[in-house]
Amino acid sequence: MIKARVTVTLKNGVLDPQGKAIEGALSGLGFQGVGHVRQGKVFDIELEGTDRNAAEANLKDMCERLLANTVIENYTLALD
Amino acid sequence: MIKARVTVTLKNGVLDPQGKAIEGALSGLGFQGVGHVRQGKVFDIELEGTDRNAAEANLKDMCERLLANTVIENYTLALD
Amino acid sequence: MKSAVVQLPGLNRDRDMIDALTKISGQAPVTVWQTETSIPDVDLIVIPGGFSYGDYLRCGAIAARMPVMQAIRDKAEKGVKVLGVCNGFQILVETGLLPGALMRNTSLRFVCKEVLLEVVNADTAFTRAYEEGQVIRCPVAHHDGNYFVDEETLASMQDNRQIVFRYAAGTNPNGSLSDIAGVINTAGNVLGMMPHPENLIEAAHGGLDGRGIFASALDVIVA
Amino acid sequence: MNIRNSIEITPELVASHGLKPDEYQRILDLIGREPTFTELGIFSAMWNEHCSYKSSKKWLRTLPIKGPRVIQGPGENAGVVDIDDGDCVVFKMESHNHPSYIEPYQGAATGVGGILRDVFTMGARPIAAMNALRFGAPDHPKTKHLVSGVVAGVGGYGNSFGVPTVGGEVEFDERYNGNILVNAFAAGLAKSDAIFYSKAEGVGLPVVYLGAKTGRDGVGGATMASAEFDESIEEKRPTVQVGDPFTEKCLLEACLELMKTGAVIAIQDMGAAGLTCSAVEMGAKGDLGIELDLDKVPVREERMSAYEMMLSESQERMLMVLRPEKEDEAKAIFVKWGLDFAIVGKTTDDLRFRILHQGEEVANLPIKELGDEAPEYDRPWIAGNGKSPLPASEVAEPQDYNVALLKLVGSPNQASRRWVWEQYDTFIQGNSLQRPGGDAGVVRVDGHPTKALAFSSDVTPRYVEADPVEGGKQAVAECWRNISATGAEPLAATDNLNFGNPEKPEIMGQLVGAIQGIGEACRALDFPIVSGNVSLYNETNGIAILPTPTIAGVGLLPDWSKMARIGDMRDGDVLIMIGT
Ligand SMILES: Nc1ncnc2c1ncn2[C@@H]1O[C@H](COP(=O)(O)OP(=O)(O)O)[C@@H](O)[C@H]1O
Repeated sequence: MIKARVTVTLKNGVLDPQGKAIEGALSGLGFQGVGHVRQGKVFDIELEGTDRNAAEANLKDMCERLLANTVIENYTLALD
Repeated sequence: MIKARVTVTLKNGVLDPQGKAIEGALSGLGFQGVGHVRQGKVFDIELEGTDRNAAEANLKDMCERLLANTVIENYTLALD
Repeated sequence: MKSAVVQLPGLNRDRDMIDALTKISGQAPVTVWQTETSIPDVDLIVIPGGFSYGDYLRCGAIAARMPVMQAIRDKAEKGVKVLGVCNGFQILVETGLLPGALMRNTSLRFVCKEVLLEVVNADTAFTRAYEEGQVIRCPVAHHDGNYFVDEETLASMQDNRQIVFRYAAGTNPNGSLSDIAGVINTAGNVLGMMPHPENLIEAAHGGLDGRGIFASALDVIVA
Repeated sequence: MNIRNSIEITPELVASHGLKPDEYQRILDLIGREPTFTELGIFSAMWNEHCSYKSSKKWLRTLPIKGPRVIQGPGENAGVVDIDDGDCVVFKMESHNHPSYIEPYQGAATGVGGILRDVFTMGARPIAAMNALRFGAPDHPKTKHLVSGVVAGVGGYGNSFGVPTVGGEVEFDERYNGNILVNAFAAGLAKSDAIFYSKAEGVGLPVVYLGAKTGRDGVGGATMASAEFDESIEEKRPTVQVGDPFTEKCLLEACLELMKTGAVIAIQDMGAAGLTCSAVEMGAKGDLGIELDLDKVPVREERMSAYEMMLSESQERMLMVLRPEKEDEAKAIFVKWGLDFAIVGKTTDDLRFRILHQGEEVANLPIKELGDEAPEYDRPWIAGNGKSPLPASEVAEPQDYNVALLKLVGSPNQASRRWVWEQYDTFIQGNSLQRPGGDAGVVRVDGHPTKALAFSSDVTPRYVEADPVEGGKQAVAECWRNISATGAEPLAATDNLNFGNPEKPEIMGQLVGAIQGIGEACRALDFPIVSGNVSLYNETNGIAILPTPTIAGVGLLPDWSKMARIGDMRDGDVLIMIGT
């Protein structure tokens, strides 16, 4: 079995209301020197099989078709 | 400036409705051999200064106090 | 009896709640803004529903860390009644005043409909107007009402009769563990619930089933 | 990316701004020189179909817009109708079709956000929303994704903002495969003597920027909304606008608080081509010039050019002319709600629209002409060769009526829409007397013991295609009937005219015919049109959508205890059919 982590983040320039709210909350809690915060998602996925190339191609396909909204998001893959 | 990535994931044993839904959706799209999927969050945070130890302590504090709900979530830190 | 309604940016059922409290007790609640660090002397503090701070990060997470919540915690420790509805419940859970966590609905969708609630414990300051086992109607409207708690805590909550409302008759709208819709703290003065009793308190709402909660908490005789 | 103002103006650049050669010539004649790059962007925003209504204006003028209850007809952010006792209802409908096709969740969400802003800019607190949605065939590969995204987006924004969604439509037809329709309606309640308008008054007064910061969101969006799609749209993806309902809710509360202080002379929301359209409109309506200093504009991104700032469609922003002595009080309200408040310019007496950026004047244009001199077309049109009626003799009798009935009620266009409206908050505000599922949504007028308002949105596009005039009439009549079926008196309506490419005479014929039919029906029923929106060029690869002139109407129930509703029927009740 292959374990993979897909990380999906917002493209530059796309408004991130969540990140903005967290910046505000962190400074409200007294944390100093916090610059931009951007929020994204991770998916930890288990895949049957051992062929890492196939897994990677498969994961890419999953990202394009479901996991990432490529209009506004980028994604990266990491295999265990 | 230090760039950090905080990753927050659900603890084992906590039901993950989003992960479950994604499993279903992936198999609905015809992807085979997909086992468990768990969804989490990432936060990309910019911090002023250069002291990595201080930054790490600071980030840990942010996680405990805001970014993670330690009732159901774990977190990990990675500094650039 | 006097009441207070907490107003945080992004809450949006504060006006509904103020209206309900006014209509039921005949007295308008005082309002408390996010930055206030002390709360006037009241018998009941209500945190209404909505999307405080956008519910970004996690529902209620940012609200739970605002100064006003410390003031509420102090009051709660002194025995003042605190009611959190919907986002208010999520906030109470995030502050740790109530156990558990409220996660995304299993449908992953916002759900707005009327459900049935079983009054599991009618022996609380918020449910005295009802009978034990009574089933009442109540609207729900939320995206994250899927209550979760670990088994050990659940067992002790059961022992302490902390589960106050359950979704009845197969109406669980969100996948909540054990059909839990509302829970109370061990001291019995802090109640959190996902459904919106404030939207079912007058003829125009098509029913009065929600009145009992406010009537109990405000010591008003229910009509 | 950093777009300079000194970019050379080539015919290609002009064309890519959606301006035809004769339109560009008109610009040259008007200003007597070549425009700067920023100026070209400003013209393209002001003169595109979406902002200028250049293909439809001639026909829209024929609609009935007056009535004893009409306080404000088309031409403002929303229409205003008197509902007695010093109360009025403020409402409008607006499309977000193209953005929703590209990014369904955010497109639909920002559509809802935009219409809510239109309503509260006028001083009204939103009390009801509707959404009229049209998607492609249920089995088309894109439909599922589009439906779930759009419905989640409508709900995501409206639920968080806190307005009950009380009605709408959802329909499927393959003709929407490449162009879905997302029409959002909102209504709000205000006092008739406390309505706010966009017309600036007074020279040398501060122009204030309110709300969220400006980013590069949707730069060029308004131009896109007026262009036909082709296959390459997926590549051209502009920066998508992301909605922030939390900021909008804060903006609502801050604006209503601000309006009570008497600080507001004029206010306008920033919608399509935000800063440009809002500033020009405020100045031109008030016969004043406007000078903006872009260095004062709160920005979210670095190194934004004047062009980008003037065309940005970042959401949750407003522009206001302020009574200077109220500055501190006004600012305190916005600070309290965590919003930006920045004086970014002033009104002038020279009727010029002047933009300063980093010490340079990047635009200097005649403000009235930007709006008034926009091209207007009398496009050629032909009355459609509508479909002939289908004689009953040509339709085979069903073999089994039970099977036929089940098939009918189970078909995608007839089945229950509960799965949609259960994702919308329909209880919030505690005034919903009839939630979706009946003929019209009914909402109690807050603070009044007996009054309520009814809302319905309707159109049957295949009728409009078969006969645009009759189809237009039918849409109005259905809306009227749905409202009156609750016992309400229909007061006024708003329309959202969704059509294909008006440069094609047969499409233009549909538009002309539908407007004619709507006008006739509205005159006959004393049901004036007080606001509206036109969405043209809904075509992909030459295939146009079904002509879809959505009509949304508002009615008044003096006493809601006498309201009628569907349901509540008992065994043995008598069913009566009335009408023809
Ligand atoms: N997108 C939607 N949002 C909210 N309510 C909707 C939506 N679509 C349909 N509805 C509601 O579902 C019911 C049935 O819709 P429809 O078939 O269009 O009604 P009718 O033909 O009777 O006007 C109506 O009450 C309508 O308001």
